Amino acid sequence: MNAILTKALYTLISLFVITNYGLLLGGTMARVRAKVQGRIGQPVWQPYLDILKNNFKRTGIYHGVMFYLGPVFRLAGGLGTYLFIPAVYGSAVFSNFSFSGDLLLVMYFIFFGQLGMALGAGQSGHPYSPLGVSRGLAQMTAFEVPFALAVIAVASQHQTLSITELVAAQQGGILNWVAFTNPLAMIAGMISFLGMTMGNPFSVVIAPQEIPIGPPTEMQSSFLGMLQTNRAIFQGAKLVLFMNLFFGGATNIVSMVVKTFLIYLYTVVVGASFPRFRTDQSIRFFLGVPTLIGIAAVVIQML
Amino acid sequence: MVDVKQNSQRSKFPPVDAVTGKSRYNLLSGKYLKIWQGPQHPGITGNMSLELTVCGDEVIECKTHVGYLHRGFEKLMERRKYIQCFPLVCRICVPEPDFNEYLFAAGAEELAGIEVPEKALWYRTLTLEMARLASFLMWIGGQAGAFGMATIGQWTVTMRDYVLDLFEELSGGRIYHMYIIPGGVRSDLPAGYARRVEDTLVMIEKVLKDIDLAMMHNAVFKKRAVGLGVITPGMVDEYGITGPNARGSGIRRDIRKDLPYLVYDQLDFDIITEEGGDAYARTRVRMRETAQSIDLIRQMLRKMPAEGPFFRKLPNVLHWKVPTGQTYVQAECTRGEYGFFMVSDGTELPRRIYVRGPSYTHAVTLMERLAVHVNIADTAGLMVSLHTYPPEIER
Amino acid sequence: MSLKDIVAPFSVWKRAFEKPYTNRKPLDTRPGAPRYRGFHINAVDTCIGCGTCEEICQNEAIDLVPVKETRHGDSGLRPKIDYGRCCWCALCVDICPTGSLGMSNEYIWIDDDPEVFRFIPGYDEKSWNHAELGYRRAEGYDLLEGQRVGMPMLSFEESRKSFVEMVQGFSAEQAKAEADRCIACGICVATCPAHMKVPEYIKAIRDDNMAEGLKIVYNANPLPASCGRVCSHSCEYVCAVKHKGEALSIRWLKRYIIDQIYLGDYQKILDEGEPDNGKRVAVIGSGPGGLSAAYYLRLLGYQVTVYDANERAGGMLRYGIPEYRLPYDQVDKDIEYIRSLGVDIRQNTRIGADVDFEVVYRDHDALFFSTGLTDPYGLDIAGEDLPGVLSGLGMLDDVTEGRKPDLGASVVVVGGGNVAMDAARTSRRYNAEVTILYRRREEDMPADDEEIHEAQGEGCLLITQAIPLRIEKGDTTRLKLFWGRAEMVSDGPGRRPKPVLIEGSEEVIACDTVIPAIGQAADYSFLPEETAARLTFKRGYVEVNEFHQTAEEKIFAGGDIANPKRDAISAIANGHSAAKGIDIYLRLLQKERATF
Amino acid sequence: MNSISAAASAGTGSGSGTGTETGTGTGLSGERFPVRERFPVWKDKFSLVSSMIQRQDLAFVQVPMQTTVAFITHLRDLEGYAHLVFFTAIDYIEDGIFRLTYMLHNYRRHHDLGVQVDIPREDAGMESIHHLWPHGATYQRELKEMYGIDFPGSPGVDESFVLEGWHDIPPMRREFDTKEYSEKTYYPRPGRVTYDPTEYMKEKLYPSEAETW
Amino acid sequence: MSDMQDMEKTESEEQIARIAAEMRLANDGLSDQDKAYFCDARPQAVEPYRGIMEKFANWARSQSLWILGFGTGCGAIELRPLMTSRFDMYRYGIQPRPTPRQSSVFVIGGYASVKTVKRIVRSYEQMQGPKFVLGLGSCTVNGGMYWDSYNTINRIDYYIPVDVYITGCMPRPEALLAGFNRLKQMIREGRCEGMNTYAENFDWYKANQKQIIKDWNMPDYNW
Repeated sequence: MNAILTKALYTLISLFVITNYGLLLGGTMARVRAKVQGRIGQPVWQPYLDILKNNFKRTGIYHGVMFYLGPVFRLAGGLGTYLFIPAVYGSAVFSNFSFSGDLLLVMYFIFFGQLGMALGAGQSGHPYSPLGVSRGLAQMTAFEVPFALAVIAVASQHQTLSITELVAAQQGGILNWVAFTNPLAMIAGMISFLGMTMGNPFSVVIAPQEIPIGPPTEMQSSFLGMLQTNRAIFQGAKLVLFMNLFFGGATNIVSMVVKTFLIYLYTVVVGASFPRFRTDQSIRFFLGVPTLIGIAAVVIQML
Repeated sequence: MVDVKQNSQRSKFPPVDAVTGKSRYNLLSGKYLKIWQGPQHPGITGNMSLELTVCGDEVIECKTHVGYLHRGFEKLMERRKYIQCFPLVCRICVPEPDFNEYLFAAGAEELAGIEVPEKALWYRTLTLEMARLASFLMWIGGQAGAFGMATIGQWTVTMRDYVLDLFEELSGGRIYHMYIIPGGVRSDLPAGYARRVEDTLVMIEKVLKDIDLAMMHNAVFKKRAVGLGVITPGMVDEYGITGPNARGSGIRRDIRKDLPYLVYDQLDFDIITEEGGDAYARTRVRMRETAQSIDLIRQMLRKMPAEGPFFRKLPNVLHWKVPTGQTYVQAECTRGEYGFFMVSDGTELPRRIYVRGPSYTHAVTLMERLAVHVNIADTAGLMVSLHTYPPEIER
Repeated sequence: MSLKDIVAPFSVWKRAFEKPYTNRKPLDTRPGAPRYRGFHINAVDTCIGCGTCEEICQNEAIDLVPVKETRHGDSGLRPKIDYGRCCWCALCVDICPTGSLGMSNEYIWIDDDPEVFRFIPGYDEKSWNHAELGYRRAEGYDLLEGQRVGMPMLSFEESRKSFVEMVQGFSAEQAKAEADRCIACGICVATCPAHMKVPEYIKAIRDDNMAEGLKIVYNANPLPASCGRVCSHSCEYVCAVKHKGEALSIRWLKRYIIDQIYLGDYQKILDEGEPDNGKRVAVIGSGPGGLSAAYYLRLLGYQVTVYDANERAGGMLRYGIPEYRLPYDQVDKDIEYIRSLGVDIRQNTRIGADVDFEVVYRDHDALFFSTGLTDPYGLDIAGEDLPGVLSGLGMLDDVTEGRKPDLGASVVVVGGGNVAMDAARTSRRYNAEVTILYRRREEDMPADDEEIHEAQGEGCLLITQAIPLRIEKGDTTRLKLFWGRAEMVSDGPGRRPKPVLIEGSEEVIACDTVIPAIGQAADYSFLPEETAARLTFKRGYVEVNEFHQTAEEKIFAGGDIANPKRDAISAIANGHSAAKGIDIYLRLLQKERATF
Repeated sequence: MNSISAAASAGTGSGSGTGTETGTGTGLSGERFPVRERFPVWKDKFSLVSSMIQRQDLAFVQVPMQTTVAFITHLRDLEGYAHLVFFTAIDYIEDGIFRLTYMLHNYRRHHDLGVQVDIPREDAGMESIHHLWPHGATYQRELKEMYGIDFPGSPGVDESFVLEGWHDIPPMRREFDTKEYSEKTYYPRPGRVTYDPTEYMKEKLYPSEAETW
Repeated sequence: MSDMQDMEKTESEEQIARIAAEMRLANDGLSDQDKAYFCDARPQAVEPYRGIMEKFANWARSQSLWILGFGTGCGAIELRPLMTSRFDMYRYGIQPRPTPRQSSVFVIGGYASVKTVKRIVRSYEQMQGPKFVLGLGSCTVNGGMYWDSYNTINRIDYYIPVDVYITGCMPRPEALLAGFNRLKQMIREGRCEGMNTYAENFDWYKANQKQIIKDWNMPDYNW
């Protein structure tokens, strides 16, 4: 009983930390992005203000039950993703609900939020929303392929589907990281990570210039606030996941921060340099070179 | 923004099949979706809208709607004296108002038989080229932004702002310069102006070089732009296409060379053309013309006469009667042929002033033709690649 | 897709290591450019409220609202700008004739109340009122023409040889060009004693519509041919365009209209007036005042008889002004038209001598007299009675009547008014050496500037601050005039300084003739005593009300004897207003009779 | 002389308005394209009403309504005037006509030719040129909306182009007073008073005289 | 003054009542299929929170202003520099947003033609309260240079409530920044209750809107 309570408390702490970390990281990255654009950029704490503002909206409209549930599903997806990834290896507080086979669950949760969101957006009735949803799901299906291949490669490399064990296997020096032991899987994974974070060049789903702004077109007020909170958690979860998969995880908070920051920075560096693909182009892209790399990675592991 | 009720009542779009009398695309079939892109839409240049029928991600019908910025300039000018039209005309095109000022002044001067001092001609050319530079800079940002490359947009709009600073110093206004007045220009260049222009040009050149690297040699940009919205040379006359849009298809047309006005015959430059006729070719034309514009400004600063009047006294503008007559004056603006057709009936008020903006054909007829069978994500990029400004369509 | 296409885009990150473009404190560090067209400023004291800014504003953003006291040449109105309309084109600044309007380089004005964006620049307290920088009209760029169209004139060499009219009049192009300078503000209208609608007839010239112009002119002035030449043109002193350089030649433009139309065509153009209403009005004196009254009374249907003591009508216009300024045929043109309307002008009929005042008084329903100032002032110095001392007016009279005055070889004219100038220049035309002595400074001279300028041009020597002391018989010449230098002594604030003789300074001029022309007084001797007793006088002037009615209700008076301006146009205005007054008076009378 | 013949005479010099006399434009020497030589040909074929040369690169010709489209087609196909620069109308309300102006450009010779045709204002209508240039239809849509000139057969000509829900007379017609319409429809902010200097000075400086003047 | 009479006429109680009576709500006359697109309740005024809570909420609102990316007139051109590096409004917590649902500030970019007013009204109504309107340029105050145009309105405050006006043509980006600062200050002071003003005077606003939009083929209220 006591153990459960402690676990719950740890979970809450972990969630609290990752939420704030996600928000601050988002704010920081906005500043980095601003830097390349030759400007100063928004304050680091701007995401907090935006969320506060959205939650303080006096009115809000909803388009049916599913519209309510969309953000909830999304949040559930974000939370689910995070809660099954050990954020800091060996830490009692940040190890979350890691168990053997959690990698599969995590992959499922990454999908889950999107699907829930798709249902909610579809209910909103705005034509841009289903357009965005169809683009988002199509693109997601595409980037899942190299991602899944990369995961398969990694999993077969270390013969485990537990993230904790994956991390454990990568301990003991930088050369033990999957990034070095299985670079092809890393490359495939990191390319699909670009699609997963929906930064350029794979941002067509939420592109303001094309269909403003895709699925969340009708989302407002606290719905949007919830989505933003979730985005921070989800972002954090994904970063931690990739850190765990390819970059040896983290044994303490500091190394987690450094590593996730660099991984995030990588997406920003690519994002600021490229325009975005159309959906069909990005699907073709993911099913092309990254998939081949992924297959190669798997094949190499199989050999 | 979809508006079912409004559409069902008002628009006959998509068009009805002549044979069956039914809509070619049955929206209720669920196969097609009608969406409005604009007027409240970041992917639209200015305030206009596209009514799109899409099938999946593919546009199968496009109809442009204009008139959101209609102010009735031509009507207003019919009840204003010539000098009172002068502040009005520059508003017809916001990003590049100087062409309106120049053409209005040139038309009025031609009708009234007024010769402009030589220095004014140089100053006018200088402002026109600076306006071209500013407009192109903003366009480059727009084109990059339409494909999602916000970084370039941030740079170029900033660079444009430095050009606006120059305008502000010269004329006292950032956006609406109201500098070219019938009879000449309104003021001399400030002291040390040429140097500040040069400084700005150097800065812009550096950024342009960066942009060339980052945008024109960008795999993703190429992928998006190459083959998008192809204008074949045969379409050019058919659709009345002018300017960089025509030059992007390899047609050598430039009013600055064909019908030289102001001091363009004393400047050294070539018509820039590219083959391909797609968005990428048009982008290349404009990138090169931006550089050309910088070169022209440098040439002018070098060759410009230092002494002499810049304004020739007009008859009292409060009751200036322009003799009866009609004329059409045109100039090459960033988007193509810009023209003023002016008819005077000998009174203080113009009888008719018609403004011919290049966007008129580019944004309506041409866009409706080119947008068919493109991906919906590309409509914004296509629209921008035609470089249209709605105010000159509806005026 | 080459490798370069994938690698090159990352070059954007160079920018991340450079200084951002961002201006950290844009609100503090970026004032408007020195020429920025920001919010308006106005030097309210320089501004004259002409409304040209309102006229040119295509947005109708400018209202004129009363702010200051109305004076001649300043309407007291000031522009109030509606920033809900303004487009900052600065055309108002460009056209402002006084140059009072400008723009500051301030540009931030934010409010939640839309009603506040209207203000009177320079008058309302605004932070930018004293801004140094901002848009001003550039040197070398001007929407208004400050230079007059040159009037073709005889050269001084030629002009001093004869009595041929010196000013030759505009050609059509010149007149149009000059008329084109008008900004139609209407400030001149208030200044003109007759309140002629100046902008309207100038517009008629621009439109080449002389008939319309003539009508407008005759509405307020029945002696335009004369007035177009010799009017004292107070309008030109307040002309808004004057602030740009030179005032419009309003007088010459009026003359231009008249010159274009033959007398014979007048009747086709002008209104013939009301039919005869059977009432009779007498006018004494055929000067501008009398003729003007006669004309307007005639238009109102009265039967008018003008009594004049001289051989020919015109009064001072004919007798006081030499022919080179106002040719007699032009006076005749005006008078002929008035006569042709049925006004009976009786020449050589001196009231009191040829016809009795009582008779005139009895036979007419009302009476208007404007007999003018006919008694020249003396110099009040010793030797004034010597032969060779002629009065200015007397001499001009003689010339008009065709008698050659006996001037000798050198003439000294004393005085600084128009009569003095006329006397001097007339003498010059008789080949005399002319010296003009004036007590005050040149800028104090009451004569028109042109007259002084032309007199000097024709070779008259002007000595200012000179006080005549005595006249003696000369040795070689007929006379010797002794005079002393004067210094200007302040006479208290707001009053013009007066000349005071510098004791001991004495100089002498040898001359043949001395012509004092220092003013005239009225001669009321024709009035019977009991009538004179019923009228009131003040410092030599007849006291009248605004309709120029004297204390005796049937008698009206005007012209030089009733107004201190003593010029033709005021006399004309007096005549006009007296005609109205007489009309009102007689109609009221009729009404009273009808009711009783 | 009405305004049209005035305009014509300003161009043709003689004002006869029937011949093909060419007036004095500016810069006739060194003419780019001797368009003057084409006038007699056009007159024979398309009964040109009048012509004028405004500049070396700009001329205006007037043709009767019946031959207009044939003339334009001829110009486009055979004379190289392949570019329709614009197409618009001028309202001469006092003469009861609209003057349509088709501005054509010849890229080979770099010459602009304004083809003008007068059509009656009553029941204004004109043959369509949408089959010659696709954007002709757009111009015609605008003319229909702004002037009420009908172009039967032109695609979408009845659809509104710029205005939406316009119920008044077509706004570009001269009899439509935009200021009056604006004032009665759009509530200008009240509270503005202005004084005319002349009238105001009259009231202040000579009120009694002003009353009777 | 005839304008005054016109205005009084519009504001008269009867007229408003008449127009209110004629007012159809969004779903009237629509097919069942289409009905779901519209929410047809009238806008309701919402009481602000009390005391420190509202102060805090207002502070948060003022620090995160999301502009609706709708360039209604030429004023939009000066928003570009503001959004980009030179003036960088992001650092003040201001950013553009492509959909009205998520935006809180509507910048009326100068003049508004009748056709645009229709879209302005709809966009404004789609925004979620509290929402703020910034009138940019003199055109929004009293018609600006298009005061006599048959197609542009003269006063935007007749159709939607406006919080702050920035005069100028064009106002410089700095003026816009100052306008935003003023707006922030007013929001913090709790003076920007445009959404409640709109709800409370809904009939008046609708009457005005209907007077100029002659083909009222839009739902009377749609949010």
